[in-house]
Amino acid sequence: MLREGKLRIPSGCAISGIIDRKRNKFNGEEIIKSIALMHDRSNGLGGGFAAYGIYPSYKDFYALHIFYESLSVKAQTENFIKRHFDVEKAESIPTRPVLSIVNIPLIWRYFVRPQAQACVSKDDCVDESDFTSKCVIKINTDYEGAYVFSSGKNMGTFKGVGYPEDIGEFFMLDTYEAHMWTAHGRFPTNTPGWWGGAHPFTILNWSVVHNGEISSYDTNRRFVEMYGYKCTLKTDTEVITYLFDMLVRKHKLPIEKAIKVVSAPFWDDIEREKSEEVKNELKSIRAVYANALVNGPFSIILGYEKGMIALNDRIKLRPLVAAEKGNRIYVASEESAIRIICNNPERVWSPRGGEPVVVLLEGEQE
Amino acid sequence: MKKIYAFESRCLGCRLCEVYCRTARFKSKDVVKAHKRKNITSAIIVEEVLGPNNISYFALQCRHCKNPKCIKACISGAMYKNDKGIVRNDSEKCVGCLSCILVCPFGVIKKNDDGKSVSKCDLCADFGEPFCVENCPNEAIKFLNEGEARALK
Amino acid sequence: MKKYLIIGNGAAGVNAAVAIRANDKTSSIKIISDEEFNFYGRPLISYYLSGQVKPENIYYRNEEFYKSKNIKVLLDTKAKKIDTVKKEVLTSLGERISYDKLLIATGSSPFIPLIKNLDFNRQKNVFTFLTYKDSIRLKEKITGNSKVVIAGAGLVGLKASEGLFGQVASITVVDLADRVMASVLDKSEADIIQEHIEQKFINFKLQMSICEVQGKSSVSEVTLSNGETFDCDILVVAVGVRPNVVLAKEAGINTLRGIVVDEYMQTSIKDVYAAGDCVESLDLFSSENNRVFALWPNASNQGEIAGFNMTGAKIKAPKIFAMNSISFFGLQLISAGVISDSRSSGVFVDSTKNKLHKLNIFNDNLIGFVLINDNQRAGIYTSLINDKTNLSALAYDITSKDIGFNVYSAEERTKKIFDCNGGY
Amino acid sequence: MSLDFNTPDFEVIRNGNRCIQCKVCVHQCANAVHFYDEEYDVVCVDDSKCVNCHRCVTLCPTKALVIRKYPLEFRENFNWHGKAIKEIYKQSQTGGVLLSSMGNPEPFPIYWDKMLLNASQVTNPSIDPLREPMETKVVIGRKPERLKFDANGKLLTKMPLNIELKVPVMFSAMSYGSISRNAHESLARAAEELGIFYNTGEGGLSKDFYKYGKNTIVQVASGRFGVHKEYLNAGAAIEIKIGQGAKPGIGGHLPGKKVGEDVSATRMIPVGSDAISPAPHHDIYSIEDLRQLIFSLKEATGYKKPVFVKIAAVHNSAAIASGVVRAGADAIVVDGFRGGTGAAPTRVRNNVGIPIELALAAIDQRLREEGIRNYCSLIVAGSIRNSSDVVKAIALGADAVYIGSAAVIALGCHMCHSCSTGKCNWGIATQYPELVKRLNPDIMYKRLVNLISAWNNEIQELLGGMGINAIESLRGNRLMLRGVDLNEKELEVLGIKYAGE
Repeated sequence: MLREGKLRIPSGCAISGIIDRKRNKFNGEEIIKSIALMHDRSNGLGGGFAAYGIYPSYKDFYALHIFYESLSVKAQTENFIKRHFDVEKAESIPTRPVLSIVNIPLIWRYFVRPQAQACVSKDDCVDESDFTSKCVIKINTDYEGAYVFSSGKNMGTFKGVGYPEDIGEFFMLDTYEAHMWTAHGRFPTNTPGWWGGAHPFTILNWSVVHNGEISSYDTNRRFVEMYGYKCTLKTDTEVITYLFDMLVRKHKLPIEKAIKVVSAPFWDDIEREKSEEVKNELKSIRAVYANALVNGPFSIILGYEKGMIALNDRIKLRPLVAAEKGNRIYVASEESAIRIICNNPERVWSPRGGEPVVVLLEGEQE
Repeated sequence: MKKIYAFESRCLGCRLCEVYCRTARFKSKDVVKAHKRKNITSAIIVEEVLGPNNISYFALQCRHCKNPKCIKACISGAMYKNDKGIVRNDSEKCVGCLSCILVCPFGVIKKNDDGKSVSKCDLCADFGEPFCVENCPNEAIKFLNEGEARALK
Repeated sequence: MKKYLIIGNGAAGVNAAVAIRANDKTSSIKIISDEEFNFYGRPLISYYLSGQVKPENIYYRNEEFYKSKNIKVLLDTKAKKIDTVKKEVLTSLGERISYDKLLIATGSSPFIPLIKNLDFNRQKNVFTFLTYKDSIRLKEKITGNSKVVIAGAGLVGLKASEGLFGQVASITVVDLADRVMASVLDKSEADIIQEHIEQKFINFKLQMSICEVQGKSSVSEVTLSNGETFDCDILVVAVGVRPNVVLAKEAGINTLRGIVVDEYMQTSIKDVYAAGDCVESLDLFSSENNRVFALWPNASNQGEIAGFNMTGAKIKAPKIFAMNSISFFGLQLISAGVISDSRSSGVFVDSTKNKLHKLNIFNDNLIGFVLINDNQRAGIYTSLINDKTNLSALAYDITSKDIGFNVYSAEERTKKIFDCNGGY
Repeated sequence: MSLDFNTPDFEVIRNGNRCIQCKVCVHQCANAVHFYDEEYDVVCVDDSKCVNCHRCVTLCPTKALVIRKYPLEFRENFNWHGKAIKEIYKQSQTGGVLLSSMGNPEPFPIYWDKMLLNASQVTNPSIDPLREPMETKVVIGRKPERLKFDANGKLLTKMPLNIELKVPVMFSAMSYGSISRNAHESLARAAEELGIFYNTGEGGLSKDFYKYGKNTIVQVASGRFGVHKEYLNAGAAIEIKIGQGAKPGIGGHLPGKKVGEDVSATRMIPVGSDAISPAPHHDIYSIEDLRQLIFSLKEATGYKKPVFVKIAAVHNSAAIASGVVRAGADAIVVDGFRGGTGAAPTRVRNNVGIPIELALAAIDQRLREEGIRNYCSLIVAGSIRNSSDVVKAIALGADAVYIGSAAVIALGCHMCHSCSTGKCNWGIATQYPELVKRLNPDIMYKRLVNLISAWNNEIQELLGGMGINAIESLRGNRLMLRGVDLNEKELEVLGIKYAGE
């Protein structure tokens, strides 16, 4: 059977996310408990987590998490990395054995910084982040058997084939302290399960966990691919991540405008808009970014350095619940997955289709 | 009161209205039967108007006058106006004297071939909307009240 | 509440009653009739005679019609005297009927010429032909052996001959004129009619009159002005009609040949109106001379106008011109206006056997036409006469082709279609 | 003379049992196929004049008429078939170029029919357009590379003028002259009611139709007929016609008999003169000349009108399209080889150009590879026959489509391919007043509205089935397509997978 990247695989899922707005850190136990409750929403073919704030000592380095299928490809890849980056630290990611987790690849992480001269000479890259993302895409495209599954700063993704709670146990997430966690339990319909294909999907600091199957996939894919991205996984999560990266990082759209792009208001609602300025803005967004509208059922939790965004498709075809208690905001596919880790939340609500839940960390601005 | 109005700019002169008028007068409303079995007089007349470079056409039928001359002239009481304002001819009473034809200013009453009665448009009052209007291929005749017709003219 | 009284139950009287009721829903309306029948289509009596019209179909409107309009009809009642001061009418039954408004619509009576030995009271086989009763009596009298003589080749005489055709042994029509329907037709048209009727073995004795009849209780022989004598079982006298003016005249109302009325159909005495065959009407073609027209449409129109005006309206009666539509044994004659060649600037005749199309044009107006077996759309000609339409303003020369509504310009057509008042 | 006899193409069969001799067929046939024989008092037929337009069949109140192929056969020969032989007869008699109307009828592959659409099952829900919003509006015109906002989130980018279509279907260029005034009026009124656009074609625009300007695209073609400043400003957009799918490489030809007074005034040419537009624009001999024309037109209209450039689908369309985008066009229109026409040389119509499906796929892909696809809209034309063709075109990468033949069929056209005779019995491709009258705009604009409304409903259903509720999410969404009966190369050009893959 073909794996992710060779064909497009639709899948259903469970998602969960926790953020502490005051950047208080907590380990991975709660997020594992939350995603484990929604066990039935995944089928053991993929689970994963994104954790923000876990590498404070290396916060100025890109943390590349890489799966290798062989030592030889590891050597080739490391050669590439060394040619383009200064490597501060390279290590195997610590794991503990879990009975259900099998066919484990080599899992390494590198704390790196782009080489200054490489950054300007390569492919008209404008900055270091652009350079890094291009290199990640290059490895994932050209180095068969190597897959960079996390590339942000002071954050990391942990994922693999298995139920998410087992993956959490495997990666010893109880030993990591983060101010924001997101998690994903996967229910792909036709994949043998490949570690790289598990979610979250990340590029640089963006991480996306997603429940849904977007019907605009190829439109979105071909659109982002015009801007230098290469969708190697052919998954929704990948293309959504690239869309946000492109809109916010490359096109410098404020995050709420980017949300209007992917979950655009209906034309009828735009016509009803009273302010001509707002109307013009929304029309412009729909006209220019028509192909970045994400269509079909989805609920996503988007993590980035400034915080967390949870978002539904325009007509809310997938579940998404949010809750608030103290400094923390919780979002999950099911309310029970929040209540299991949060007694008596101050507020619980179900965000409307297309209306994002944006949680910024203290001190961050749009 | 709704009447039939003709729109010359739309009339093709195809004379289907005449065909359907005859058919309307035949019980089964079957075009072939109406024309093959019985000689029925159409109560609609398509006229030609010769322009300098072209021919145009209009269809004409009883205008159901407010104060119909035909009723005044009728010697037998066959011609009458019903409670809806439709001028009708009772062929049972009609003797075919043609006094109505003598006075009709539109010339839209016709002698039947039997010589004993006349045909005129009764707006297909017995079975619904006028058949000619329903079957005009170009909407050149319409069943309208006067206000609607004036607005369109 | 007013009291309306109408003398005469013919076209003028009944149309007047209907018009009054249209404008006045409550007042009483009475019609006095010296006939014993409800309002019937007088011209239908020849159709009754022939059997083409059954007795139940001779009535113009059904009983329900009078009931729904609350019009009271006193049949078999003759108005004997009008007292225009007391505003009442004395009837043959001795009843005095008062009125606020009175209409005299007494019509006309047959004219009986002077014929030696002719005595309607004594001789049981002589008839006039004007009423339903005449027709019923005649129909009872005839047998398959009857030899019928009809005095008069006018419209009534010819229709009588048609009505009798096939039911009697022979029919002979006698007239003083050189042609049939001399008051309506020129010789050429009359000849077509005559020839057609002669095909039915009806004999014409023209330019002759009946001078004498033989027989005491019944006529057995007639003698013509040329001395010719022949058997006669039935004699029908149909040489013309005279307006019934005596009643009006005796009441002090101005009369000449007919009752004189103003343009609103009012007589010389206030609140007394007259309409129909008994009045003199304005002639469309002669501003000086008024004429008595014995025409059904004219009686209907005048009755209606009189009726409206009796309720207080002020409608002017239009000027009248002659018009006739009549058929003889399937030959259809339609004519209107002035048809005599003597008064026209152009006569256009298109004649083939049994078919004739004649237009009489004077000073760019159509003033008359005769159509024989060529009747379609005659009403448009009638309209041209009535409206005194300038022929040069029309879309084409009306003598050049068949008339149609397309003779009018598009604007004129639209106007007519939206107006379509009908009217007088 | 007798040697010149051409065997009829069609045979008109009158069912004597049904014919009531009403002569409607006689009144309706402008080709005088039906005629009334006074001597015998009977309606007769001259087969040789019949073009099979079905006017008589349609109007016959007793359905007494049938038209079928004339049964006369040539000896069977797949190479020298009847049509090939007849064409030779005709050319050897007349010495003329063969002329044809409407689109290429030859049996080339129709790729629309070899592509199938996807639908949602289980893993994501289909969307019911009766219960949920379903958007088919598209925005046509140039787009900036990206939107810029200031620090307060205020939009800084000024959008170039775009036009909005409620349905991604427009009526393609058909000039006043080639089609009748009533046909034009029907198209204009329908476009207005539908919130879409119709195209004037190259014949200028009668002032009476300026009132439909906000739904009008005015065309500028090589003949420049009826082109003036007022005209350019009368519409909502301007289209430069470089080529037409039915006749790539040659100009238009309006026969003089179609140039009556009104057409003459609109086109600014003498009455009765042939209107022959040159093969190229004589001010465009290369791509940089095109840029100059685009910007002259923009100057003339104060940069208030998007400028489209229409090209025929030819072998090198992808590269040409790239050049057109770079020359500054706000939309490219590509017209495939099956596109219709009022008149084209038969050889050109049947043998020049390429299928629109392949051209579209290639152009969309090429523009994406160059990163310029989003700058400009892509409109395709050339025999879009139904809503699924529309959906497939959009999935291949089009923003919108133009329909010409489908629109005239809605107006009553029965595809008799005789437009060039000027005697269209349906009042479409004619200027004879008595024939023009047969097309009642009051009736026909409604039919166009019906057609597009029906298509819109179908498009919505197909979108909903695919789990999409905005048509822009279908644009270029080639995963929604699968091929059948296609070879590897065709799949590659179309950029789609085979069914089952």
